Amino acid sequence: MTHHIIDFKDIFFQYPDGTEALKGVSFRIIHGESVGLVGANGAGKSTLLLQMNGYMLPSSGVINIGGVELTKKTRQDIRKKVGVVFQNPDDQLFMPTVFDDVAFGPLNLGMSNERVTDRVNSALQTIGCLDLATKPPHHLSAGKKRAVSIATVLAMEPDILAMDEPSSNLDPKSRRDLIGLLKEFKHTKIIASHDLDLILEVCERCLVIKNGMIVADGRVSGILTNQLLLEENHLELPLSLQKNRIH
Amino acid sequence: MTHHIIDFKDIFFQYPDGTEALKGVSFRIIHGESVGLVGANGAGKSTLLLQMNGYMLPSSGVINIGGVELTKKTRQDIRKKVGVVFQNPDDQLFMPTVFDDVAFGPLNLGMSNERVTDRVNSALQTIGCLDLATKPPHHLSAGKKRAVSIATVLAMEPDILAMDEPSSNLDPKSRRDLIGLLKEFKHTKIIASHDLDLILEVCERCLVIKNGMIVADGRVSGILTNQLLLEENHLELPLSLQKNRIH
Amino acid sequence: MHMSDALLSPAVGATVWAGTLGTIAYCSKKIKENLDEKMIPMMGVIGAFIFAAQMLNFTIPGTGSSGHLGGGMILAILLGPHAAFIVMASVLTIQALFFADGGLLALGCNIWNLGFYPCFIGYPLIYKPIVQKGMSSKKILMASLLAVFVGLQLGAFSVVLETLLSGRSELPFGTFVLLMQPIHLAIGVVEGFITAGVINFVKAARPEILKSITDLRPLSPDIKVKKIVLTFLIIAMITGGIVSWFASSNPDGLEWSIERVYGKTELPEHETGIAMLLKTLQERTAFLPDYTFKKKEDLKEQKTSDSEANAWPNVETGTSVSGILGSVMMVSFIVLIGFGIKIIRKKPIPQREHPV
Amino acid sequence: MNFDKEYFNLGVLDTLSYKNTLVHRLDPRTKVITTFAFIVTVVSFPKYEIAGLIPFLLFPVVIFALGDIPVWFILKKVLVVSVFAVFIGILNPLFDTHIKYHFLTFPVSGGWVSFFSILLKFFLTMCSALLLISTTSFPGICHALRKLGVPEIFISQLLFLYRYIFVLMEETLRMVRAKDLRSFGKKGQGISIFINLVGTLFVKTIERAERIYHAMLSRGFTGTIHFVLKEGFGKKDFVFMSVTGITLFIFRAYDIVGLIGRLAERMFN
Ligand SMILES: Nc1ncnc2c1ncn2[C@@H]1O[C@H](COP(=O)(O)OP(=O)(O)OP(=O)(O)O)[C@@H](O)[C@H]1O
Ligand SMILES: Nc1ncnc2c1ncn2[C@@H]1O[C@H](COP(=O)(O)OP(=O)(O)OP(=O)(O)O)[C@@H](O)[C@H]1O
Ligand SMILES: [Mg+2]
Ligand SMILES: [Mg+2]
Repeated sequence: MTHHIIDFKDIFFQYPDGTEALKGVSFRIIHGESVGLVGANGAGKSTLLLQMNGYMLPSSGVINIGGVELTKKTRQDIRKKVGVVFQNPDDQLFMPTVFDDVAFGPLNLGMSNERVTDRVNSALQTIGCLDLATKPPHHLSAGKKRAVSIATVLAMEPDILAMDEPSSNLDPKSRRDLIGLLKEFKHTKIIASHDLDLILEVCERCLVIKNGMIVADGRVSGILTNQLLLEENHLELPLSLQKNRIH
Repeated sequence: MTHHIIDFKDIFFQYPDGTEALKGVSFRIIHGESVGLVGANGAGKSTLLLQMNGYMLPSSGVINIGGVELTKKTRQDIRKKVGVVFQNPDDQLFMPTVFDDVAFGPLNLGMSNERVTDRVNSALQTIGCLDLATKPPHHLSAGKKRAVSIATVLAMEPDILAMDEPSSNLDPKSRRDLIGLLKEFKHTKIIASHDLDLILEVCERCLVIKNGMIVADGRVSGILTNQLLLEENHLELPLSLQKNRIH
Repeated sequence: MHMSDALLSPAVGATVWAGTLGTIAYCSKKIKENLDEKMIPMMGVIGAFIFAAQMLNFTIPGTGSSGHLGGGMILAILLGPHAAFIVMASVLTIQALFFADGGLLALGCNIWNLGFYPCFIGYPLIYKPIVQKGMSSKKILMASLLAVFVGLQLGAFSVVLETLLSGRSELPFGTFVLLMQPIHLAIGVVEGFITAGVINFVKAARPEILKSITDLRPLSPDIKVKKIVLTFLIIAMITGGIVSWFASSNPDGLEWSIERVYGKTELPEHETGIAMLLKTLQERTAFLPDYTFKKKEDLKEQKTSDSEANAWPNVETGTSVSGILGSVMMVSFIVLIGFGIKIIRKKPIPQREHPV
Repeated sequence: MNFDKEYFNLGVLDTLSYKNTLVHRLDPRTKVITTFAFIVTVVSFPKYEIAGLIPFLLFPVVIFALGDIPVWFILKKVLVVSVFAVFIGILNPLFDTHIKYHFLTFPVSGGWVSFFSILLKFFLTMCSALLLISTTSFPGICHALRKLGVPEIFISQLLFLYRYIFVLMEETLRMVRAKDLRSFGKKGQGISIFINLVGTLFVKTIERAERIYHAMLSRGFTGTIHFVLKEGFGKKDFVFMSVTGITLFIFRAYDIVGLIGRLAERMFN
């Protein structure tokens, strides 16, 4: 199966104001892999994730998702395969109720009302939020908002899941629940985060990005223990690997 | 010196919509102490910090800051003593340049232009951002924004520093820098955060808040290792105290 | 200045609603024809921005009173007239519902007064021509001030017309105009400054943002001045025509025609259906055998005495006493009903026990 | 502070609208239509009408009770809200001084009568608007309007607005708070600070809109927003509408207060 493969070849990207955010990024993620994406503030993580569903097309280079080259023509189809969860759930939950929000994607896929309802219910069930269906998003707590924003993506049944800083603003328990959820999702996934401990638990492989370039790519256990590499990238050892410092 | 003492006596607070966010909070923080404030999402941390400078006055109970009871009359003075840094630096930086932003508070204190300039420069120096003075805040990285928002408060030379989730959205290095900065600030400080490792490093004492009540108060080393207490409060052991789990 | 339900007659309220709905439908069609899909979230969030910004107050220098952003002109400048009108309509709808700013019948007037003039007069006829050649800060300021001024004056004048045509207020036309227009002059100056200030702020801080939104804007260039003026005139004439027709055929406007529908004034001849039923019921139960629909006479009395002011003292005190007595009883009765329902509701519904 | 209050009130009304009572369960269309019918009937009374308006108080009272709506909260809102009607109405006694009634022995001028009529209408119409929103969720009202034929684009704007008002107001609240804390009681600081705040807010808003657009695209958005619409119009709606309609008619057509008054007089004599 070539279905869930992500292939970036020498991708450059420039924002309209001239900022060069990606400067020749290449990597290949195969079916079922879970990949962490780490790097300093402003390194280009979010920009990279946004390339993945063709919202912004690269200035040069070729992106291939599941065997299809990403172009203006194909991006509608590719968006059905790639589910992206943004950093801030408030940006992602734009419909007036949880149900409408989760149903938004499936409806756009042109499904019948019953099938949509089924999908929504099962997505909400997965994240344990079925009872929230009629609530408006602003009545949810931060942790629940995050969970629902994941459900909106799950309901599309994507082959590939891309998440931007999923653990920010969660209390430790909600974060732990999130980690459980991510571990259960068996498809290809790529997660950008400053929470290296989360990456350590959820991912097998890790990409390090710096100034719009991939500067390291390998197994998580190797990369997140490489002190020198980490320091160069404004990172540090995952806290759970640091020596205990109780005063 | 009774200067930098914070004393909460049986504080209740109700939001206008009827939510009881604080239900009898009492504690006393003495001069120079650094105190962590932890608890689940929605436990009441932010509400408690906002009491501290009289932005919202308690429904009942007495707050005493540096020997002065907090009332409508005294709160303007108390605000000069207590500097509060909010969770999101973007909410705090509203002026067009970094300099203007840091100067905003001192100018309102009615200082002369030269004194204001001195204050601003020294505050920016402390956080290592003197070169950013003429930049607009939206051109700063997340870490720098956080640092500048701390400078806006430092420029007022507060006796007491209160911070709400200071490490959110920072890359590990910026977070580390922040920890250094906080450790250097020798006055009384109180920090609300989900980042228990930060609390562990910066604070000596820790308050646990749950449903608007303080349910534990003691040395950080005792509280943040009490598994049962932590679990009850949607918390967990600081990551640096957890067992390493490399796959 | 929000128009209010209580000052409106149904005729005026409905006429203006018709104009407003028509404009909404027209704008929706225009937007749909030229839609850049990005416009949908952009409009929504900018609407929320106007809402949030409206809640911020500032002190007007030298007066101590506070002002705030109205928003119509800023929306028109940013989004173009059609999208701006829709956004303004949605902002005002939310205000009417959540803040009861004016009420639902008056909402039609409010959308018209605060949305139509800035979007379709102030912006295309004044702001745009001035800024067209070069956007210096000064030009933006001048254009904003003028455009906002004209929009608000027209809006205020509409409030006057709507109120007077409804016939609920006794204010003479001249006094009312002298009251409203100067107030809105002051408001206009403040709002003009803010509008220009915000546009200039964004222009300085993030020019690319301003550019990207205006690029998105559907069909900003092809609003034809002549067409607008013409449409406006036609609408004004129709509105004026309908309203004055109502007003002239009966001083009380639509209530006259509603009375016809409800059959009050000509009740004895036109009783049908429920009314008939009730009447028979009344007679049967001899509830008040000699009860005649007194109201009818009262009404006529009012009419005649409106012209002869001195004919008033002939109103018997009896009527007003029974009126007051009736009112008091009615109110107590209603309150009792309220409490009754409350008590019944509070009773726990007995749970049906399941057979084991 | 003022801003806080407004925001909280908004939140309270919104929370109320998600209750689960008989009134809340009615189809939103039913409530939108009856509310409009109520308002039009109320304002259709002529200038000098007071007694005829009194029976209409029954509607808000019943809804308050059935919908379990906090009376004081709504009343307070009605009182502080939009003073325009009151402001214009209070001028009536100045201009209309014909003696219209004798209250016991005091003469009452037409201006006062029409002013009180305005006040009553004001109260009734404001109550009904607030009761509509506190017994019907806003998305519900929007779907009702959609089904009643209001253009799609307008509806989608209302829904977006509803969603993001809460987000942006909270953001604004935090900015204002930050500003206040460094202002030391210097209120407002006038226009230039205000413009900075509003400008900053605007820039953030646009950036947010961009992100929302990304989110929409990544879920297959192509220009139209679809909904799973549930049919909710049932027997209870039919009953509610008929009862309301008939009652409105009776109250409009018959002088209920006069009837009761005379009946009472007769009983006392
Ligand atoms: N809309 C934009 N216009 C111009 N430049 C931008 C824009 N968004 C991001 N950039 C720039 O592109 C670079 C990469 O930004 P990006 O948001 O991808 O970083 P990031 O790795 O996600 O950072 P963070 O950890 O803070 O989220 C940065 O230099 C940033 O300033
Ligand atoms: N503006 C408000 N109006 C009404 N209730 C509020 C408001 N702000 C907070 N609350 C409620 O008060 C309680 C305490 O909220 P608070 O923001 O203090 O929690 P917190 O501990 O800071 O949570 P978090 O970790 O998510 O920041 C919660 O139940 C919350 O829902
Ligand atoms: Mg990012
Ligand atoms: Mg908080």
